[in-house]
Amino acid sequence: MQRMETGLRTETITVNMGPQHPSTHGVFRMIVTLDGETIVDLEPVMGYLHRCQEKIGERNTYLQNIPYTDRLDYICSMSNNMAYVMAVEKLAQIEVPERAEYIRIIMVELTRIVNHMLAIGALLNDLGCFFTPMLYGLRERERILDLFEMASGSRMMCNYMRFGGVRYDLPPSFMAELKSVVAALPAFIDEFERLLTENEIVLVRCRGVGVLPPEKAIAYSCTGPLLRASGVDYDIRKVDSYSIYERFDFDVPLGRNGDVYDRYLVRIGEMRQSLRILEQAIEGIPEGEISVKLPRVFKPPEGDVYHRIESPKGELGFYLVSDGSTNPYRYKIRSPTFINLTVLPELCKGHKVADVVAILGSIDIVLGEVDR
Amino acid sequence: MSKEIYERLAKEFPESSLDYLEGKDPAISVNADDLFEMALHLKEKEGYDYLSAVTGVDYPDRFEVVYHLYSMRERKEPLILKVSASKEEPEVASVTPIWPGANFQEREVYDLVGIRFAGHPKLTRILLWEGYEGHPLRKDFPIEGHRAIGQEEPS
Amino acid sequence: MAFLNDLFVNLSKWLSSFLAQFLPTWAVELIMMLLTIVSLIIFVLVTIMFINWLERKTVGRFQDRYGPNRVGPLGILQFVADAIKMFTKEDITPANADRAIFNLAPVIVVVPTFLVLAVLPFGRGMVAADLNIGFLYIVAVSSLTTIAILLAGWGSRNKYSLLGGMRVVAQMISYEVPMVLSALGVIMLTGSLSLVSIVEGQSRVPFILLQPLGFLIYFISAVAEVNRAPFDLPEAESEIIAGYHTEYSGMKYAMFLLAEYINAFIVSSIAATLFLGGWQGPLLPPYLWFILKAYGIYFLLMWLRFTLPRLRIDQLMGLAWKFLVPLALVNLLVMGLVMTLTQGRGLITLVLASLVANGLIVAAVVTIYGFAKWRRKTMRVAT
Amino acid sequence: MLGLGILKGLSVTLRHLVDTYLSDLRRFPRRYAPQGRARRLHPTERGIFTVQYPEERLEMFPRFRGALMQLVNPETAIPKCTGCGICARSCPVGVIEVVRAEEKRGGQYVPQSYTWDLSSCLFCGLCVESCPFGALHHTPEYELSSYGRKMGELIYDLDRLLAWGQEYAPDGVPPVEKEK
Repeated sequence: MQRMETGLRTETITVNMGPQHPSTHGVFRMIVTLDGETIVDLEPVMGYLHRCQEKIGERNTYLQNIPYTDRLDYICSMSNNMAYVMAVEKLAQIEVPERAEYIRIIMVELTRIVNHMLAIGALLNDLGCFFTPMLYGLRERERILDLFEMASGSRMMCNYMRFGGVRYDLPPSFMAELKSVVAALPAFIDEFERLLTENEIVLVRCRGVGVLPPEKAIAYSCTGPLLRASGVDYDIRKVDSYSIYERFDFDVPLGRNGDVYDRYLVRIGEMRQSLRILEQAIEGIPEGEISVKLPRVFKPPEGDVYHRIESPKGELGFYLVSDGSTNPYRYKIRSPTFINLTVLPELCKGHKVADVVAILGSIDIVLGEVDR
Repeated sequence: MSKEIYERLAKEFPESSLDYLEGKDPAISVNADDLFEMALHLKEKEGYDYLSAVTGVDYPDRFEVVYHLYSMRERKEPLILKVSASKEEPEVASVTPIWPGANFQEREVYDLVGIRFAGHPKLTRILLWEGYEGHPLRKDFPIEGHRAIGQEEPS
Repeated sequence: MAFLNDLFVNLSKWLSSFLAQFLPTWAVELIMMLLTIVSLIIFVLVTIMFINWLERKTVGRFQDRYGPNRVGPLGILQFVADAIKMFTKEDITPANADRAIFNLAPVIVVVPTFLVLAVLPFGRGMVAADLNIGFLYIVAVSSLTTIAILLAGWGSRNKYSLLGGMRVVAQMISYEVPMVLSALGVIMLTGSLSLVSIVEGQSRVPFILLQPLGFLIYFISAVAEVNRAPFDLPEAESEIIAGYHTEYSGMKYAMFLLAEYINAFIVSSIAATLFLGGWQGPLLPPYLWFILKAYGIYFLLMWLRFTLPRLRIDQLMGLAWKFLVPLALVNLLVMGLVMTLTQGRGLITLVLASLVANGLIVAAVVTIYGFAKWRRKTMRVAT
Repeated sequence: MLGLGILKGLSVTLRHLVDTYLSDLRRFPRRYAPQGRARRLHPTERGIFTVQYPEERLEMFPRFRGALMQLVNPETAIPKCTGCGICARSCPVGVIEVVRAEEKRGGQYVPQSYTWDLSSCLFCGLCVESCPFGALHHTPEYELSSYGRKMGELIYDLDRLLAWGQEYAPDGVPPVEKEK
């Protein structure tokens, strides 16, 4: 406005942020129109990592899809496993033994901690912290990944869950290791908070940036920490109380303003709540069977089901259509971050270039899941 | 639960041919012409404020778009809408004006299944590049693709 | 001990008297000057190698890892490996770049850094040129860097570079103001712009005790002046790739890197000179004291860099103009008052009075800040 | 407010810096301890966390899904594999190729050839899971990179897999089953 009064002719410039850019968390592109440093318009472009997993899923048998779900959101393979496996169990009406349910919940909640550590670390990297919070997060993540490796044989691509249970029982030393990790994690989260929560630069960079009002968050189908930071109390673990979540006592951290800082706080809060669930799960885990016996050639009955879980990034759902054969007729992945990205242009308009990366970091995308 | 909504909807829209589909997840089959009105009604009157997923399925005789609706504020039971589209000219009304969150999902369905959404603000390919031939999630699309990348290399 | 203390001074005296035996005076002067320049350049090159290694080792330690440890013992030869890599890299000039400007910028950017070294007193009598306007000279010369970086940003014909270049101009010009204002306090205390007299003026007490606020303002603006985190916006990796040197590779990139590290070291040296008493110190030889103090400040720079995220451009400007400049002015005013009031009452009175005055300023800032916060809260409730 | 949060943050990073030196001192004079990993990964351990790879190697868990191996029946010295091809069919990407030999050996079918193409293997372990004879297992082998993609480089044949079987499970019992 002021510029027009001075009579200077100004032009907007269009910048391609990505696909090769340090803070797009992979190959993601934003076509940004800038007026000076202010964002006038932003258009996300994706698909650089597209593998058409849904088509591959139709080619594979039901069991063969499990390792592919690992590679959706490659940070949280356990929760992807769980969503898919539960969808198939719903389709074929398989009962899961209690011990397996507990094992699954332990793994999924550990995954949530892993994911939030990385999300916060990456967010701080985008804000310009020279990798320090990121590496602190990675260090704790490593301890959890060791637990995954101990149980499933792989750190990231766990491929651990099976229809009607899990692949292996927990190894003998697992519970002891888990207990010591869970006991040590609160101190780490406290340290993380000391490093970041009150840091003035973090505050000025995050507060009031990328504000997402609750009505808009719902309208844009946002889920996960992004939604809850806007103050909408919607956690599928509570709403659907799938698996055995109704047995655990935990809170849903909510934000007030829906800005980047609240998303950070919600993630920190969720890590603490996950630890609470883990403690209860460690207490309550029973002995017993870890899976049900299924026929070698697994053919679920005809029909279609949709099952969703609260993955660390939001609502992860699988829509399966079965025609009674060994392969799914349709295998659809409702990935949380792909849909959360819908709101990105709305969040970014009017902010500065530096805020775009912060907002993108706070949405916490993984391109494996966005592009599938 | 879905049954009740089905009955209320049938009362509200007497002309349209609604159908109640039993199944593991009960669904309501909606006529493609009435989709927009009905979606608006569901959002405004029934409180289904959250559109979780939009899926396109290629059945042998028809295309089907499946909408998974939830209510975040009132926490109602989920509602599933199914809309059929013809094999030749699949087109369904876009619900992006009602739920903006459908934007990318409808683009994805258009991209991968090839169902057009009338009234979508920007219906272009989203995951594949502009100029790509065909829609991969159609059953007649060969698994190895129309044209393999790097085929000239000796395998 | 005395021998060690004046090692380099004696060396140069001995050399010049040796040369004077068979050369005319002007030739001796010329040779001595050339020798000084050469030794400064060698010092710079050794420093950058060491600093580069030190920085990478320190960041490793900050992040619970070892840092480079593959090349040579403790990874000390890492810089050599990096240098070989950089020298052998392809030198790319973008097709649409403004060639002249693009090639000129890396040359210009290192010039001011070398020029500044001329007036730095490394030890007693160890200064290449004791200008009586030393500090003014530093301020004048180091602002040349702005031009060089703007040239780089403009000449690359890259949008990220351009953004980086624009940020540099805004940032460096803004932060020069509080930097000079904070140093003015020191100059008031000594009554001289010459760095040598400033150091000598601190023979009894380093100025940081008289001007803790001045030091703080100087330190913050110096960090911003050399574009280091948390003020590294011109090359903010996560936002604009590498800012003004996005398009540079090989040797030219190495020049920018060199300028950046040396600038950071020079800024720490100036801080050590102005506020920490330069080469003054007990027991150790003066030049060692100087190096120690400079590295001490440099450690602070690294510590900040590896802990803090960076500010946004508008917040950065706000910090300079809305906070640092007024604070520096107030500091200057209060220092003047204190100096006038305590004139002739001895050093201890001066130190105590300055500390009290600084404390009062901080208290005032806290009060105003708290009041503004309270006000904002009540206003929000009212609306 | 006013920089206190920044100071708090600075104290955290400084503590990490100091801790790394303290942990070094405690391990003095050894920098790279082969068994250092167990201590380092201990949740309360502070200080240097990274594993210095060529000097220190991680000991793999028994379940680690590394390269495949074929086991031999220790009594008859015949491969346990019967060349049935279930592993090949269970593989989502089809990296296993099995050809069953015409003639039986020692009363059982044996594979004539068995190739495993590492280059597109997911290491998902579905082949191992599906093997009805317990012939196929994972080794803790993870250094599998090579300069080529030919046979013996990224494609392994039966002999190689059997050799690994001899190395990691000479008694015919894979590491996973020895876990307890």
